[in-house]
Amino acid sequence: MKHIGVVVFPGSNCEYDALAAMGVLGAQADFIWHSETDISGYDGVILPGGFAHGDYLRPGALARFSPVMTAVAEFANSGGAVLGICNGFQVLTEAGLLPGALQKNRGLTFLCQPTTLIVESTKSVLTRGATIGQELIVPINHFSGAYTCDDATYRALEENDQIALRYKENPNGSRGDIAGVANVGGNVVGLMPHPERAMSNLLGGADGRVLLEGFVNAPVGAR
Amino acid sequence: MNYPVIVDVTLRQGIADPEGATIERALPALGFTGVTHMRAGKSFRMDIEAPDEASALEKATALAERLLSNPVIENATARSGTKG
Amino acid sequence: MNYPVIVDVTLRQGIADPEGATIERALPALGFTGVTHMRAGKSFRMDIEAPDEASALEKATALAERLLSNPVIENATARSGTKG
Amino acid sequence: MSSAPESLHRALGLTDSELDDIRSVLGRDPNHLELALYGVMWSEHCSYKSSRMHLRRLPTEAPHVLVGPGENAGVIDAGDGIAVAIRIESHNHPSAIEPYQGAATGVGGILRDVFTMGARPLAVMDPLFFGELKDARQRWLVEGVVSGISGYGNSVGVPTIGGELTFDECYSSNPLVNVLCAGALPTERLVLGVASGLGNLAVLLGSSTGRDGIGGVSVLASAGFSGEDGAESLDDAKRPSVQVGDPYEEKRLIEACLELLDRGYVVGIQDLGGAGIVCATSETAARGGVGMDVDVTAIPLREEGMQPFEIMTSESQERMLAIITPENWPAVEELCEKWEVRASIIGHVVEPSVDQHGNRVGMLRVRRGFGGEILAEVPASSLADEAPLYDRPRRRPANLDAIRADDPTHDEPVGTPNEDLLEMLIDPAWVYRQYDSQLFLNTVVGPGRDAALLRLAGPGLPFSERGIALSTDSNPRWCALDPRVGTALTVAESVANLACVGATAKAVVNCLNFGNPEHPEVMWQLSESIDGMAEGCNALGLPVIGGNVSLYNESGGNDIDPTPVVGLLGVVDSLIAPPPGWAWREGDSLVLVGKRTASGPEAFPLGGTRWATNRGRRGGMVPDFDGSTLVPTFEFVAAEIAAICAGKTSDVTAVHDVGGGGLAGALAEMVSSNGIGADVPELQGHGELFSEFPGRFVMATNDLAAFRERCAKAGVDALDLGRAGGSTLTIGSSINLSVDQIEHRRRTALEDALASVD
Ligand SMILES: Nc1ncnc2c1ncn2[C@@H]1O[C@H](COP(=O)(O)OP(=O)(O)O)[C@@H](O)[C@H]1O
Ligand SMILES: [Mg+2]
Repeated sequence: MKHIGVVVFPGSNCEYDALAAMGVLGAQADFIWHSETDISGYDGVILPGGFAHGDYLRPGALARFSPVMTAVAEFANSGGAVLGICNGFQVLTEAGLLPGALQKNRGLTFLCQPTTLIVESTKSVLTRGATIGQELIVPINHFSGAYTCDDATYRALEENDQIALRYKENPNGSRGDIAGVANVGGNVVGLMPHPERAMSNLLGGADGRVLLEGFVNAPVGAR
Repeated sequence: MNYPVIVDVTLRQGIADPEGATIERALPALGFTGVTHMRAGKSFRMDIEAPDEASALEKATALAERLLSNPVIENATARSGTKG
Repeated sequence: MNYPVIVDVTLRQGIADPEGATIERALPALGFTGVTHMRAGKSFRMDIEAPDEASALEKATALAERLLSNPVIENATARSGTKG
Repeated sequence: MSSAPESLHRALGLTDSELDDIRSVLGRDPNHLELALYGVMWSEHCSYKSSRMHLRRLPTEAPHVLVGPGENAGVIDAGDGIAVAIRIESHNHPSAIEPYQGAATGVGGILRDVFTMGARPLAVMDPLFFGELKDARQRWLVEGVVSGISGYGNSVGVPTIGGELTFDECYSSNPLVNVLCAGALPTERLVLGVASGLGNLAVLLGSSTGRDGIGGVSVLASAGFSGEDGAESLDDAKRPSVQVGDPYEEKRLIEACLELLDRGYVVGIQDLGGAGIVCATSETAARGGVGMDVDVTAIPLREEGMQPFEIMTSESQERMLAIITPENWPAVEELCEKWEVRASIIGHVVEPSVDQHGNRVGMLRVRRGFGGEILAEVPASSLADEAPLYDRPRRRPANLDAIRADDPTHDEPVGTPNEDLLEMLIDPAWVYRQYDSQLFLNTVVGPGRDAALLRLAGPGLPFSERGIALSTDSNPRWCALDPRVGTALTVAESVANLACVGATAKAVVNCLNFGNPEHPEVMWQLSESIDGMAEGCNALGLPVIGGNVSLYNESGGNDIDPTPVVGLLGVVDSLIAPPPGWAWREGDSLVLVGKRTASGPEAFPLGGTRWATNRGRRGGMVPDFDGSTLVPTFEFVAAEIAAICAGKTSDVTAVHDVGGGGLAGALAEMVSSNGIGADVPELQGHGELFSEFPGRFVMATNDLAAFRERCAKAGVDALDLGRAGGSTLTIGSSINLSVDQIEHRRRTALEDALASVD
């Protein structure tokens, strides 16, 4: 059974949802409090959604200094599978584990709505079980979800096949309709939509399953 | 000594500023014309303990670059504030 | 003529500033000591078309008070910016 | 203790006779600090002095009620070892002044009321009332309030799953911002705000105390706006009352408090809301029949030079008071440290004193240092429970008969029904899109439908297959015409909404938003409305388990229309499949379920409807409230839908109750949700198209005969409404609109209005 750690910062709020999704997929999942410095023994790490440290200053700006982030960076650098969902994606960009930054939505309002995602690459630990061009309906829930980067970074993302998911209809002004990106190795991935909220037909759809299933079953990296 | 310092954080050139753009678009309807290039930014006021003003500013600059701004999209500068 | 103007918006005294307080609380853990009274604010940079600088600032002040701030909790002041 | 100057009490909002009452309670003159404590605690907002005697007429009991009115939140037993706590409150005046922070702190306050009971907050709802959007100030208010609720609610991590949005001239200077919160807890963990156990400690948790909101309850919430332009005329003196919310602090406070309760470290717990520390300490002491010594120097302050009266009455947000045993203090301190929540011992539970009649009286003593100088000493219960009760004069408005006689029911239609219908369609998606409505993976039906439906699940709760349903409702137009019947009908409307998601209604909370109680007409409206609520609740078998009264909603001497808001909580016993919703399928048969015509003199009354209001007609009669036809209809619909939620196969494919916009409005909303049109035979004129009386449902079925048979068996009327299909909505010769037209208008109406320029 895979063992997944869900990092909890003060202000995180989707940690229980991530835990529940892991449970549905048959993984064992535990919380990792942000002051932890040792995260050995996990097969994968999730940084869940929410408002770590209140999102004060900038989303993810204070969270990236939490003690656990040093361990997360080491885990990522040694090939461990790391997934940042929404606020977790913001933390990963602030920490420099993923390129770019997330700015306020174009419309300057929070958006909670379903979006249609298009799988752009299957190289990442998140999209490895999907097929290129596959459309998935997954909700977004964010205020600062407009992916931003400079031209050179954008070119590099395309050349290295790092763009994991794009929006079919851009809801927030994201550059290149980007919904999720991975690092060059594909083992660190962040996305603004919430796949853990799309796990059951009772709650409106189960398209997030193919993503999280891929993540849970990703081969354990060289650590 | 405590020195009052202000750190200004602005968006880097070329980075879209939806907030500034939205305000600028709304202005004519409210009777404000002739306002262009609106850019929204942030500022942080604080007191810094240091032996002299120059080292207070130096400390503020480090803080500005390491924490108060995200260099991927923002510039930050420190200046001395006024007591009060 | 177009004059560059900066409007600074700060929280009025006595109004709580959770953002500033949270940042201040986080600093020691990041190795920054001796920083107190952290207050977060906003700034807006713009170009204003006006016959002279004084009237540009006047226009900015009106804009600051009517649109860019809520006087119930915020103070807004306009100053002249530098071209660039 | 020096006594206070003669006129000080008036500045603190106390009348001369209230000062006399205080003198007789104390047997002496109060000092300045004591007077300030009475000033806030005896304010209308805290003491309900104008409404309390009327509220007693509400039914409050039912076997499943665990906690009724009088506590921070009402609580019901939802089954499976789970209790649900619910409360609603207003934050009207703060929101008029600073819409973002006013609304944000409203959310913060209502959450504290719920987790005070030991419940994890699981859902927020926000009934909102503004003036017409053609006024730029209203648009500023709407945007500020909605972003304040969004900013606080999303960040604190509680989904906002519904609410209301009403625009009417009468709210131009006095918007209403009500917030409801529901939460759940393992039944055995229920805690009450009681201080007991001599020697126990009162621990203040959360934010430091600043000068914010000093006198908020007496100045802002218990007085009207003086000027014509409402909040704009607010003088500077009232401004420091504005508080800034910190959802991050609140989030940590929630987690810390729930963990403290889980571990059993807490004897009693109480939130700090209006009137701050004085309210929390005096209420907990009064409930426990004990005394409390409070040390003003032990309270962490945010500002320098604060006076004891400022410290005691400050409404700084995000604070809680926990009563713990001294042995638990080290563990409490450690737990709070983990959550980065400040904890300070500010009070001691002490022996009650014995008064001159030999009665044991718990005294609230404010001291400088424990055992130090006594700054104030008053009976805790005199602050908390013994405010004067007022039977204020009531008078039926003199012009009411004339207004009722001016009935639009038989008005000749001016425009075409097509135009009339389009004009009244509005989808508040622009509002609820800004709220996280899905957190905790419970939301089966989110905002935008008849009622919200959630799985009854959450961190720390035992497993359950049940669901809870929530709805908030109001109808100020009806209540202006007849506050009694209007309020009863509002309760009915709420039950109808719950039936649409298969839920059985269990309990009501209410927020009574009214004008100035010193106006006899307003007191009459309030009293009538409470009678109507009692009548509606009795007929429908519902207990009222909590609420809030917001008075002085006036500006420049003009009162708002009476606006009782009903919050309704219901339960679905088995929730394993989603209810059908609005979306019928091609070829389905459509049926109007329930009594076709209204009870009362008019078959299709139009008084108080959107149709009439849109043409400036505000008079008329409201339909009668007839429980005997409503009850079987609601029960039938709820059972039909509950069966689907329980996973049974059914021929029912869609359901929606007839409410605002009438039958035509309901059909148009259903059409726009699925893109499939309908062909409905001729109805009885524009009256039947647009009349809004409750008790009717549009249901779609793919087996008409079977469905009709079940209706007949239940003794519920069923009228054939034609067939679903095609790309137009046709109703006889009166309505002919394309699905696209309807969908487009609904979707864009609000955004267009917000973007308009004057
Ligand atoms: N309209 C009402 N109907 C029933 N109960 C009410 C109503 N208004 C207030 N109450 C009850 O009175 C009690 C005191 O309310 P309130 O003073 O607003 O509480 P708090 O101190 O938490 O703000 C609450 O338990 C509330 O449920
Ligand atoms: Mg309370």
